[in-house]
Amino acid sequence: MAGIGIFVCDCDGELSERIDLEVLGSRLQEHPDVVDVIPHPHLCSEAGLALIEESLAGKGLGAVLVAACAYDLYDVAFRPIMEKAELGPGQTVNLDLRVSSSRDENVKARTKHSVDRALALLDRLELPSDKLELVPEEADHGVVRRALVIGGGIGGIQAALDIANSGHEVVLVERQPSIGGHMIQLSETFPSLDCSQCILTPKMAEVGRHPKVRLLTTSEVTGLEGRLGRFTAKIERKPRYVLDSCTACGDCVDACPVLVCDQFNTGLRWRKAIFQPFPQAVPSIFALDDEHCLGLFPLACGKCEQVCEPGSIDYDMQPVTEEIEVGAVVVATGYEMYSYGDVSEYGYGKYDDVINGLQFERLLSASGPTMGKVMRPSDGREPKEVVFIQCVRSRNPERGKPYCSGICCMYTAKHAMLYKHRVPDGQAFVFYMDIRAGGKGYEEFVQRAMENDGVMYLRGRVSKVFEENGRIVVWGADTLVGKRIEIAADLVVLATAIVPNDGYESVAQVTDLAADEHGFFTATHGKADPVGGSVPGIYLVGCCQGPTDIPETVAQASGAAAKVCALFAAEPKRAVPEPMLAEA
Amino acid sequence: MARIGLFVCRCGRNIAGTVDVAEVAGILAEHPGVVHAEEYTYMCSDPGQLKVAQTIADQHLTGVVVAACSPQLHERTFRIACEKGGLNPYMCEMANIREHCSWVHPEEPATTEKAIELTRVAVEKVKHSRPLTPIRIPVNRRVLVIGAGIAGIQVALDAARGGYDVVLVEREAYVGGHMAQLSATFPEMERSRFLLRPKLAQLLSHDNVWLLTNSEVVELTGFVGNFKATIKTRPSTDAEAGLDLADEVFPRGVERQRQESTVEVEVGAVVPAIGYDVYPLESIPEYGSGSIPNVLTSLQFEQLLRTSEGGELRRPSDGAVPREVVFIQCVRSRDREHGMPYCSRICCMYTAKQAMLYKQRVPDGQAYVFYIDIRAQGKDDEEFIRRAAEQYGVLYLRGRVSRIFPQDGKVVVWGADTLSGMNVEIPADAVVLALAMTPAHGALDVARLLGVGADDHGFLTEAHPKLRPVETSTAGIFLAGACQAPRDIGSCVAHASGAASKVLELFSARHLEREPEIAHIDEGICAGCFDCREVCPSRAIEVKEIRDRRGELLDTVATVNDGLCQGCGLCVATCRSGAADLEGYTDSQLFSQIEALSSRWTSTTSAEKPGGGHGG
Amino acid sequence: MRVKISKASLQSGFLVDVEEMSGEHVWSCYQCGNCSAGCPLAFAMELLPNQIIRLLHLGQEEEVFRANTIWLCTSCLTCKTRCPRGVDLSRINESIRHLALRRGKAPDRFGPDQIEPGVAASAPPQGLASAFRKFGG
Amino acid sequence: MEYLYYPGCTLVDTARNFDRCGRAAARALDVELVEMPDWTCCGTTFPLTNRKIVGLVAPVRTLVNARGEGYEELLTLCSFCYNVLKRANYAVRNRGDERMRINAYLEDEFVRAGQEYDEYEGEVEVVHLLEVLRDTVGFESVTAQVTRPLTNLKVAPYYGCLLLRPQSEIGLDDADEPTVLEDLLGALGCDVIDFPHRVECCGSYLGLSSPDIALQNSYEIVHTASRLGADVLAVVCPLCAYNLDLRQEEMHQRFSGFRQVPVMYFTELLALALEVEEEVYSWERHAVDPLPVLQTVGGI
Repeated sequence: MAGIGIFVCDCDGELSERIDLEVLGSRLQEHPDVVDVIPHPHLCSEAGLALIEESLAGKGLGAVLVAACAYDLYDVAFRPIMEKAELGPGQTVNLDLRVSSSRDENVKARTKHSVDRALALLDRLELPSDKLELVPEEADHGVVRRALVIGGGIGGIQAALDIANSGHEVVLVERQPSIGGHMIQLSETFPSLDCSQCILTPKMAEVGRHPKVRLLTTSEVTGLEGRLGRFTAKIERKPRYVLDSCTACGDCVDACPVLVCDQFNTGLRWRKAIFQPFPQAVPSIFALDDEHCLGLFPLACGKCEQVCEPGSIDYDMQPVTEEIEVGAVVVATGYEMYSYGDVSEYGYGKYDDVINGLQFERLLSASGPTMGKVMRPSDGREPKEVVFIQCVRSRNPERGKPYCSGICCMYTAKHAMLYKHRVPDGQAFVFYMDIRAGGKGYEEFVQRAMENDGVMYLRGRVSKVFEENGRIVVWGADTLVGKRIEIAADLVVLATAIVPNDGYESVAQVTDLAADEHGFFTATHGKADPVGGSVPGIYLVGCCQGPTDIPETVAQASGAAAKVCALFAAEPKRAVPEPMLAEA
Repeated sequence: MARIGLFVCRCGRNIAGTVDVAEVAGILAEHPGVVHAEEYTYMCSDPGQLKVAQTIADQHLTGVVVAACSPQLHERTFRIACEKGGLNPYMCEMANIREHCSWVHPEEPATTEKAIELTRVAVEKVKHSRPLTPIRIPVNRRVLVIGAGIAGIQVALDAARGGYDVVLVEREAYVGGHMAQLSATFPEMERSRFLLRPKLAQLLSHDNVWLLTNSEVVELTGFVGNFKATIKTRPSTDAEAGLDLADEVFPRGVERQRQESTVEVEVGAVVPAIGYDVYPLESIPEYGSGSIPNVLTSLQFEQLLRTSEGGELRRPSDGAVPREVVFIQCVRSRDREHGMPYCSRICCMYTAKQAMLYKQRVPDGQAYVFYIDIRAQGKDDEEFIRRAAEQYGVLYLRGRVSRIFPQDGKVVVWGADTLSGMNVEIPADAVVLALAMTPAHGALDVARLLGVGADDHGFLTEAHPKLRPVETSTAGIFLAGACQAPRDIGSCVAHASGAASKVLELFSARHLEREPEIAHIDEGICAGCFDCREVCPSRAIEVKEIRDRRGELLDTVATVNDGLCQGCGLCVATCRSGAADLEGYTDSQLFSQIEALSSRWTSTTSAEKPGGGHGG
Repeated sequence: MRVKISKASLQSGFLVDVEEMSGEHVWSCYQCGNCSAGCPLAFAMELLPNQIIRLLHLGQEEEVFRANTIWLCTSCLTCKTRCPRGVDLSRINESIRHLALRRGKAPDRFGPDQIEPGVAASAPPQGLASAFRKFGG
Repeated sequence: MEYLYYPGCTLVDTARNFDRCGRAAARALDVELVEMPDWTCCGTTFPLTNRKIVGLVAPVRTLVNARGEGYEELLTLCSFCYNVLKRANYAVRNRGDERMRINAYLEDEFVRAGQEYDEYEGEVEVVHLLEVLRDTVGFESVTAQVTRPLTNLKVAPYYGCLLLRPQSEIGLDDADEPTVLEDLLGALGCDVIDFPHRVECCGSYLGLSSPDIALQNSYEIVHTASRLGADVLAVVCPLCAYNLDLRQEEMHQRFSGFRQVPVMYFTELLALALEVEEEVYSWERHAVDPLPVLQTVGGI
């Protein structure tokens, strides 16, 4: 039986500086399917290419792994040779050694990382026994021109729209009953202070009615087999218990007797067990929360069904798993706010008036639980002194996350500013370590908060927060004057760390995507290929690969769409260019 | 004679709960021109849509009004239904009696009255509607990319991989832009040129890419899908041949023009990726205006790092190894008084990288960094900075530097450490300045040439900072890279792919279909004053010469370019002779609506009560 | 007053000694000030805890010795508990105390002779013993 | 249940009430505390520099002797002893270099004294009475055995520093949000106050070397408890008790509007709730007499 051949490139000494290629070779040689490991100083040179061609013919290799330096050079240099030897995409795979090692500090760690990645890739190769079944379908260079987008936040929406507008089919999968993600929860966005809902809902509506987009809400991807150009995705559609005929009239909500903590409003409000997360939800079909609904035991309740005029409620709905073929996958699973345990020294979870940034967004939002009026959760009073604490569990390897959460400096400045707009006689304080305002117009925005809105910035961390006489006392420091600071505040807002959405684990498992120790997916290369995932044909967008603000997420989404569309490019490249050029 | 069908939606109880839907249908049934009026629970449902199509056929309707929710939700739905029934879709109007009425008013007779008014106004409008057809514009599926730095290369690459022709124009003799001059990238610490090389190799292997170095775009005319660019190429000198990174990766070498030439290229989209420059050191007197030896710009230091790879780093003035190097960040950034008010974003990270690479070259050296805030918000950036401080012993000092001057063969730096509250003096062997990133020289000329916006500094402006970051307000022109704002390589690449995605989207069909709701100028009425041309923000007004059969010029009038007009209506408001009109919102449509409203007010209420108070 | 700093002042033996004795990495500190914010004795300190580390960074040995800060640290570990960088400032302070004692930079030694007899009778032995140890090295 | 008990210097001196109430209450709960014979000083403070290895010898010697008594656990009450013994044990268990050096030192000492010595690897577990009550006896069982619930007595629980920190080495409870004392006091029927300053430092030994400074720390703690309406401040450590109780007269003189609050060891409250015999209490040791409030509010 033909086995796997591995070609290892040294990129003219560049790679052996970083990785122990001998160890890599000998470790891979141990793999049962590997028949040969062939090193070469410069595989993409003519001599190197000739060596590959010879080996493919001479050794009768059934599958090939090329471990080299270049992330997309593979396409140009190596694929033609592979195709010539009748090795399809399922039988060849490229490992970018520079990428697989770029995050590690020393040679040993880099080598180990590279070996692990290579072994994972070897498992994806299909040896010749499978090959026969695959070949006949390889019409149209074997690419299924349909994309799967996982996650319906701004990143997923934008990627879906761009791909669909280029004429390709998209399946957009979202766990929640509506698309919109975290962005739809936000009040206004920095630095332009646009209303978040106002700018997002048109995009949501567009994706919802796009003829090329199939929107699957309350659904999850539970399996993904195959490879670049031809994946088979298993999608579990969880029962919504409400049929598409729902007209969102809301009669059921009035009838429902069950009150549930409203997650969309970050726990600051109640909702019913049958609900629409927010009025502009897409699809605008209600959903039934099966954890809390009484009607699933029909004897207990059934009130919503009784009042539903179109008869849209079906308590007997069952989960359905669908298999869909796609050619590429875009992962846009987003983020959560840090909530592992309590942030005990700040009394988060203990005091009602210590909230996180997302909760404050809901307090500011015109459609939020207070209609945009700033009130503190404990007693509804308007807070006159508000302390914002940044870097809560960010930049904190000891008690939280070592990384910077990227967006908090800006949203905190925005929070403080909006708070001052709502409560002109109030005072906002911000504890920070470094103000990270690196985007377009960001620096000016923070300056505005300080100068025009009189937000007091204090450079230092906060050690402790506690309640005394109905006020929230904050013990911090101003390292610039070298003094300790005590503020008796009415409300404290914590910019807690951004962590991957809790669905990342199942997505990682299903897709085989590499993730860092925090659960953020790693791009093949932060600089050269920022949207490429570690598995060919899977692309990464937004916060699933690290804290990212909205414009960057949108740009990445479009970037990922470009990769997908290039893959789906309908017309094969023309051999001869036909430039319409004329000497003037 | 108009035969209008009216369909009133109950929307479950959403409308019917506050508005007497039967009365709306009943009263409007009597309205002149209305031949059919009915109410239904959910007009948007399949049976509802079928009713519309069926009634059009049965009753030979000439217009349809659906009184339901916001047109944003379902206008498209009902227009498609009309088309199915054989009616021109633009003969359908919606009256928004939900968001504008039932949802915002209590259940009372006045609410129903308002619904009736809104519906009546829509009926009057439809009476004056004209059938319209969507505009089809041919798309030339070739893209012009201006600038062959990393962003331009990425756009070109993605577009070429999408199967389209690319014209890549570079002003300099070399490709690769600033990235080709850098030592290594943060936080990966990989040689910059090694990252650039495979991209370039791949790009040049595409047959549908045409690279023009030493070239500039000198004129651009036309509109989305149909631009015409004039490109001027300088002759290249012998000195330039063989030095380019492109020559390194492309065995055949890059073809170079030996004489000056000008070509015209027709393209469907344009992507400026013209990059950045740095603030001139000559304009910084307190740091010596470039006259102090061993005060280097960060780009000069990159050069030193790149050329000293594998060996010791020596300063250019006397070849000595600098034992103490001071890096100063935010030089003319975040400085609205003397320089640029914005943050240059990438300096924190590249300074840390430079300090680390310096320590690798000179292990017993000491690096100092003056900063205000350490901005390390990218992936792995925070950890990278901590490595610089902890493993490489780089001393970070929070404060600005007030003055640099030469003394006893040293460069003396006077700065502050605001954390200890002390003033600090460092006699250094070299000083590296992280100068503010500015728009590339000539950026404003490019902005003018392309008709895209630029901010006060000359950075090109996007259509929307949040949700349309790679588009401009001009259709068919997209932005990539640092010409929009200071930006690191990873972000440039992502944005470049984003811009490419917009190009691929535009090129996905041979024709671009646009809504026909744009301006139209009646050539018979136009007086040729061209005031409209002055106000048009989309450059859509063109000059048309009307000639007789013999070719004699009869008249010069304004005409609207269908491809460019965005339908804003400014020309209509400006036109003194009434020649301009906006399809779908014609004067006759609007006036008939106003008349419908005002007639109601003059007939039912006293004259002194103006029309705004009740009906809205 | 402008403090002249150079490689020599930064790579002082003092900093090396402190790091070696305490086993703590002084460069881990990024000056967030959490230690100062929570320090229960900071109100009486001439330099805040984070400033001690800052002066160590800058090699300002004399400034560190001159301040009463290290002598007021009770090793209560509030700072260590909340430090995001895992720096144990109590170890750094104790190391500096030892160096000060060894180099004769310590203020008057606190010993049994300084205790009033009435206090000595009522004070818990553990308190006396610990005070003598902290001040006596 | 039987535990080897290490009282330490202060509990046989100024904090005798802490010790006696603890022993008696434990006995009432069927926990026998067997005093370690010939115990020596715990070392008082844990050495915080790498060069002071000698400071570890005293606590490790104590642990070695405890092992010699044939016990697997050594129980303490004083926070200082608990902290030093537990951290020294942690060092022996986790830091090979220090383990080697201490053992070499002790081996020499034992051999000279003509005794056998086996290398100590941290076999003995250092436990606090609070841990035993929580994990072994169980607070539910404590409640069941309470015969005189301290209902209506508003108690501010105060932990101080050494009982909880450093959390990674001590691990008795969360260093910022501990509950063990609250839970115990709750089990006794007390009305437990949410006391924000329960983990602040009382001033520690500065109460002796810099009494003026430490007084401010102690004052802030007592004054806050007082403002929150505490009848009693419950403590775990004799030095805390000294700073917080014995110096209230000075607080009274220095700060206007100060209201005194009795300070009691948790063992005293435990003994009261279990109605342990009279002779273990020595109320005269308190500077602020707790009896009036115990009688009026606690019904004792």
